[in-house]
Amino acid sequence: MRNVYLDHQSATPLLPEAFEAMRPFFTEYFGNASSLHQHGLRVRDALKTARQHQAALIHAESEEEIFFTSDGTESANLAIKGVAYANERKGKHLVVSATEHPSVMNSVEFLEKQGWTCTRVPVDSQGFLSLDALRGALTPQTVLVAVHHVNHDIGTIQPVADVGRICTEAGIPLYVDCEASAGWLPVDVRAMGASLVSYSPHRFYGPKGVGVLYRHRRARLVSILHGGVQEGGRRAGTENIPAIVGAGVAAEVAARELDGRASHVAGLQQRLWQGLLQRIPYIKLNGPVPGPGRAPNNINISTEFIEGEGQLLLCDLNGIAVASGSSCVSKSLKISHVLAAIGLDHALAQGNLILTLGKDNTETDVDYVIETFAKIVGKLRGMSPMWDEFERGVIDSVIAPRGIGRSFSEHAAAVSGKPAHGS
Amino acid sequence: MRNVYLDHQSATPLLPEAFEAMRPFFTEYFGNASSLHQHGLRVRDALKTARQHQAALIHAESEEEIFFTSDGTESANLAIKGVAYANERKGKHLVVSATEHPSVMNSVEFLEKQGWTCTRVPVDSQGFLSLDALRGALTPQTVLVAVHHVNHDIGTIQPVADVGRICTEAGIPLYVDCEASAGWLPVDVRAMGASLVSYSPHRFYGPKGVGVLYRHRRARLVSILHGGVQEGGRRAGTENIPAIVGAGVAAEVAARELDGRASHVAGLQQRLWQGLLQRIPYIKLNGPVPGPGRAPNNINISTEFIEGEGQLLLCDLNGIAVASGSSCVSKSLKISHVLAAIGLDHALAQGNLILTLGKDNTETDVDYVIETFAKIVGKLRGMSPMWDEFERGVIDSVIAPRGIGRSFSEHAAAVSGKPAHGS
Amino acid sequence: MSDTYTLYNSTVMDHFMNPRNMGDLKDADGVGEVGAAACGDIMKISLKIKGGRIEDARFKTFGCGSAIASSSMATELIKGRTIEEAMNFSNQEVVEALGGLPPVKIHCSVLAEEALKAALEDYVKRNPESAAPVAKPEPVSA
Amino acid sequence: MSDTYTLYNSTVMDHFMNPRNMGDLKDADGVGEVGAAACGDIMKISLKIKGGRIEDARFKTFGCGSAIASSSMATELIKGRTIEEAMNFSNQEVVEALGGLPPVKIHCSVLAEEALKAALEDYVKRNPESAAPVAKPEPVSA
Ligand SMILES: Cc1ncc(COP(=O)(O)O)c(C=O)c1O
Ligand SMILES: Cc1ncc(COP(=O)(O)O)c(C=O)c1O
Repeated sequence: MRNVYLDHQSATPLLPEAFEAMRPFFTEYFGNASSLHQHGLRVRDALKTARQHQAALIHAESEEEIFFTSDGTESANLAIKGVAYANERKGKHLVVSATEHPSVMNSVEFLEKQGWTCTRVPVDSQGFLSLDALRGALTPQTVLVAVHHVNHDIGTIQPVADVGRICTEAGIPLYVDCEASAGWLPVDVRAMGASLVSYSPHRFYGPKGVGVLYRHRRARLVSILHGGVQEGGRRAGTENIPAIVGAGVAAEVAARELDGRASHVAGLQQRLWQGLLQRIPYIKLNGPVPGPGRAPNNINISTEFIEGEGQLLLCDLNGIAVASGSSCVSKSLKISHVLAAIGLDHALAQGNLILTLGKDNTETDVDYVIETFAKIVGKLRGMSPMWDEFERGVIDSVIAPRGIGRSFSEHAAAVSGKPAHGS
Repeated sequence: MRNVYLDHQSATPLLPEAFEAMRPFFTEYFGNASSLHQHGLRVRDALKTARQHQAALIHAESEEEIFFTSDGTESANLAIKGVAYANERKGKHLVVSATEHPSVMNSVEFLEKQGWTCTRVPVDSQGFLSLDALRGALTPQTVLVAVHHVNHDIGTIQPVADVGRICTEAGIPLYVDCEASAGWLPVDVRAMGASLVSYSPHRFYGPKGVGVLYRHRRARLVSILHGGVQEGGRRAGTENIPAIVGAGVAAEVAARELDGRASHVAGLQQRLWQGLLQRIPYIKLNGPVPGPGRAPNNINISTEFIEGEGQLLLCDLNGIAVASGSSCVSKSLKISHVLAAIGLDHALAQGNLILTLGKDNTETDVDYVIETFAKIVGKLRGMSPMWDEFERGVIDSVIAPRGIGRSFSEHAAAVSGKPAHGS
Repeated sequence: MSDTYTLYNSTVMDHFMNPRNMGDLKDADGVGEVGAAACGDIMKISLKIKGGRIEDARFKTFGCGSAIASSSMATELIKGRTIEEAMNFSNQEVVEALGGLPPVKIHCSVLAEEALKAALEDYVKRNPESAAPVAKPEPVSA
Repeated sequence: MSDTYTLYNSTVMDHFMNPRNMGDLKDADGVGEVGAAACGDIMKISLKIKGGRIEDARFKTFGCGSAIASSSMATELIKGRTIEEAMNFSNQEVVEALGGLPPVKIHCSVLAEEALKAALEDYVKRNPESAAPVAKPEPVSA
């Protein structure tokens, strides 16, 4: 059986050269960077080099603008809460896009419980945020705007430079979550006009256990994990030196290979989507069409009349690793809030699958996925009462309506006695 | 030149077997534990085993009581803030000992800014907290008591079981920071009567990048890093699987070798302190005498008439890695708050050195340290105006007063024009 | 599947991958289709009933792996049972026969129970005479 | 020291490890001892002055590596200077001659300046006649 990993959004394998760079820092150069002796001083040097690699990747002015955290989630929490707390006296209003990652959304919700208010700027059906709505949301009390660069679910590339201009004009710091773009698309913190940028090198072949937060030297930011004075007093706790070193190498390699990686996955993205579209009826791409509006490594599809977890499991049993935004795969039994925000029909959200490409995927991989997935869809549709009812004209397709029968959602509501959530 | 690492309180080298266990999780089993495919499911198994190892080390009832964070600092922040926020409606008062680690102290200070109040229970001259003062500090609004097991600076072993009984009687959850004890002394969360316990495996030959928080299943705790539903919803963010796996192995080995390690370092501790005491005049041990009241791996000394950073640097140049609580080694130019809390004379705090032993240290190491340190003291005293003034009877010794001359602190205040801080 | 990691235990995986009784019954005597409000799954069970006993059962499911496995197992379990026995069927039986389901997936087994009962109700509606022994106790106990 | 990592640059480390002019001067003409309130360091400088010129200088320091290096460098720098020149001595010269100090350690060089000036003041106090050319400008500018 072929093995095709198409979940690079969730994890990537560590680069061998990053592993080799990390290796001596486990047992040999194991010192604490706060120590004043050889063991500590040696790793300080490594820490500085690692900061320089991150600064270079995102075109920061100085490595002193780079702070290391434990992951993208912590970086997002630090950006949101660290700026909110630092500017508490100035105002307690935040503006975020409706499709931010849960690490942003839930940080904001936490602050709301503590007395902050937040405006969530809506997005259109492809996931693009409305610049007018964003402009309209700003108030004199607004202390932070948060807009991600690329959406983690549907690959939408937000107009962050435009957002940056609006924020600069208004004198409000902008935080850009680049977790789904860094290492895959050029990230230039200055061109973005961003005061804060976060990402996690484990998303581009770096190690787990480290996140990055860029902070422009004039942006006010206080610590949210309190203790020692590591990371310029903005992140207490013993630094995870091996991971920081590996992340530096991953950033260096990513900066060098960025264009090659992007064009490689963009080619596969086209092939994958075109292949699926031709092979499988009643399938829909969520998010923008492949091209300048979409990250080159993401395909997000909804296959009608079947549910996502089953698709995911059968893919896995056929060697294909993918993700899904269906409610059945989430512990809270809720569909991805991104799919809800773009107004996707609940039936289509249920049939959702997320495929994210990587540098080592090949055309043969993609072709195997298309063929295998077509069979999986056939099998699951064969089991699905909805497919049967569609064929018998009882219900209609959302993707390509024939004008016959009631909608899937109406039908689901009728048989469940209650309306399906999300609709 | 001999190399003697005596700073195990700051960092320990990773166990080779822990490294071997981690290795496949970097490039081969690199999946995200949240993924539902092979790559994710495989690491879930590893995560569970790693949790069991931690649960076994501290005698937790179930591995479901173990939560992984990024380090000891984050665990302390989560324990303090997570319990405070969870019980906000019940009361906003905390009780902590005066010699907690900065990760606890500064978390509490942060909460104080948000409207909580906190009582800091004083300690005696050896660092033992006063049980009566603790009992007296409890109010109906108290929602958490925080007392560390072993002090990170002076090795004092707190009477946590007694504290646990007081807390159990009062129905108040107890949080015990075991960062300086786990892996070196037996930790039994149930015998301690602790609702929360934290520690960091990088302190006992595990990897950096992972902290542990034990939470009794009935203790209320909310998340402080918001995002996904990892770690039972109590710690969002992609799990650092390799580090968690390595930490599991370190815990397993520590549990097995605990007694051997403890008695090994206890022997060296005696030899080291007796050697120093015999070889160097005007030297003082801070914290309890080696024995049941003191962690077996810690020696904290004050050498009179000379300052700590110089001692540390000369030790390092002679291959000996140590730490110091002197103000000159801290970025804030403050002496260790622990030394201040035990009422140590400022002059002695300035001459402070912290030596922490490890499993690989030998008697030859210890003898080398004693001889070398005696020479270092000689060199620095030769440079010190205070030693000269002591010899000429201008000032007196704090450690062994002769009743001749004024005190060091009086002298320092006279020449600096202001009283030395801390006194 | 020895070195394959699975989300569900091997019984659940087996029923997901090789579902029993999948399909529709031509000339079914009772058909029930129900949906789970919680997650949007939909399940349909068709029954062939003869002499007060379930002769055959089929399912079709729109839902996750455990929903498919639950309906497969439910149809296996109820074949051969009397209407009365089937009316007392509980999702717990499905969970046990499957060797357990993750807590968040228990509702899938409930859906299977509901689909079965909807099919039985459909049968009773079509065959009111059969209802007597089954439905009678209800008004009494109500 | 090629593969040794150091907290301070090599000049500072050299002055810490091999301090110049360490000790006391028998029959010093001026002695100054000062302390830093910030961190508790104490520095003592002794001067031998002849014909209005610093002939020799010695230091003793209770303090960190950079305090020792600062006093070592300061005594090196001021040897041969006139009292007037020495009165204009600034800590900045020490920092530069040492090739820089970490920001948190700049106060060590200030302490060296203060110790030197205290020693000069002591000399002036003992030799009021020498004060004329030195102290005079002060009241004027004050
Ligand atoms: C856009 C975005 N932001 C933040 C995060 C959180 O990062 P991490 O998983 O490193 O904690 C993710 C994770 O997938 C993400 O996709
Ligand atoms: C007692 C104590 N608690 C907490 C911490 C913080 O742990 P970490 O360095 O893993 O963040 C330390 C660190 O030295 C400690 O000694």
